[in-house]
Amino acid sequence: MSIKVRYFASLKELIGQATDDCEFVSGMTVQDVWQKLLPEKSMPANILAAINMEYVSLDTLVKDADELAFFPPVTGG
Amino acid sequence: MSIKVRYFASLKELIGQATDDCEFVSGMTVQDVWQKLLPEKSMPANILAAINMEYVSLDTLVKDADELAFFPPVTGG
Amino acid sequence: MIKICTSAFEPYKEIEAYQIQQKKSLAGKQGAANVFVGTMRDFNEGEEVKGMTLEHYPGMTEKQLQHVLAEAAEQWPLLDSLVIHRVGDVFPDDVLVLVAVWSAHRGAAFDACRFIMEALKSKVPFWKKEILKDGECRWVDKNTDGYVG
Amino acid sequence: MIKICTSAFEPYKEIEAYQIQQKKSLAGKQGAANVFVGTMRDFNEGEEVKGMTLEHYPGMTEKQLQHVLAEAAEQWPLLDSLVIHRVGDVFPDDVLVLVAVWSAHRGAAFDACRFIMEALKSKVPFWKKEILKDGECRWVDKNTDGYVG
Repeated sequence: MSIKVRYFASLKELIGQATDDCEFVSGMTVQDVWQKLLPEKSMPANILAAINMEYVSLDTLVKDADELAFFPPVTGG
Repeated sequence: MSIKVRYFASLKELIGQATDDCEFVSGMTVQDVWQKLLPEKSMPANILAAINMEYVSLDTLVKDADELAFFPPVTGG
Repeated sequence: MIKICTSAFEPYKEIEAYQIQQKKSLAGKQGAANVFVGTMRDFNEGEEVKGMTLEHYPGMTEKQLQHVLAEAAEQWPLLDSLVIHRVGDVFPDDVLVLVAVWSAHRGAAFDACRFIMEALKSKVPFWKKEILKDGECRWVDKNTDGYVG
Repeated sequence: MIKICTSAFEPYKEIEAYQIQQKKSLAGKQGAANVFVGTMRDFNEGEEVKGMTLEHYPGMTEKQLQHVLAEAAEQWPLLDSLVIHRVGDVFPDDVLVLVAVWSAHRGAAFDACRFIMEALKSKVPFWKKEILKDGECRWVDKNTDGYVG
């Protein structure tokens, strides 16, 4: 019962790791996962989140075994 | 003392020739040249004219030795 | 650069060849290129088209294309531009026109390339005569506006 | 087609190679192609840039690019599209991105190519980290809107 969490780019450097695991609790949102894993770090205002590689808002519920990613605004092209 | 006249595309076929010469008369306009050379043909409404390869309006004065061209709307690209 | 071609040309090979001479002057500066390639279709206005003859006004064609490129360079910060247009007898799938524009920024490259194409279609003295399926010929009477549809 | 490249690629050669397989399906139908090529400059925000690392989110990158192409194909009558994006370590004058779009009509080709580029820049998970002249690194913090300037 866990969620795989991934960080990218400047956020990965800020947090100091690329991946993490979060114990799944029914009813938890994207924001709750952040709070649980990084209680001492405030979430950047422009942060983006994706569940299973699709964009989601921060109040989206997560499901067990989801891959949840946090990253800064994209800058490709 | 003459003007070189050129016709292009469908207009060339309509008139049946690609070039003509027009005796130069001081004060004559683009339209006057057409009237003089083709008195029996009414000027097509969408006709374009160029003097020395630059677009001009039909009331522009011509000068001796000018190259005057008449042609239909362009359709390149 | 402006080129009028009387035989078939390969647009992407032309760009590559052009970029070799261009390289030094654009090094480090070019962030964006926008390229338009216009190709002959085998249909137009609901009819099958077998071939086409592209007539032009030699001399005026180049002069008007220069005006169009100069106007684009006044409106946008362009680094370079290339226009190649085919004339003579062409067949479906032949390339008719290539416009390539280089700039530091993509907005300028897109806008200028499109501007050049529209100006070319409305101002540069080329004329198309289509050969239809039954061998009949017809002059294309006007170009449509490329900013709509 | 979508391709993520970990090493340098030549955009115009890629298009030519792609068009060989594509040929049969587009024969007679393609009137217009619009191509955008984005290249690394040696300056950004007033600073000299020596190199760059392009990070991405493998899997999500492809998924989001597919969404962008599907959205473009819904809005415009496209015949085909090709997107190639570079990742990893890049240097000035390296090509970063290629977008090519084929349609019967030029308006659709221009609009769709630009839409794909803007959507790519705002939605597809790539991130640029610049290496400045003094060896210092900085993450590019946001992309600008390409519809203005």
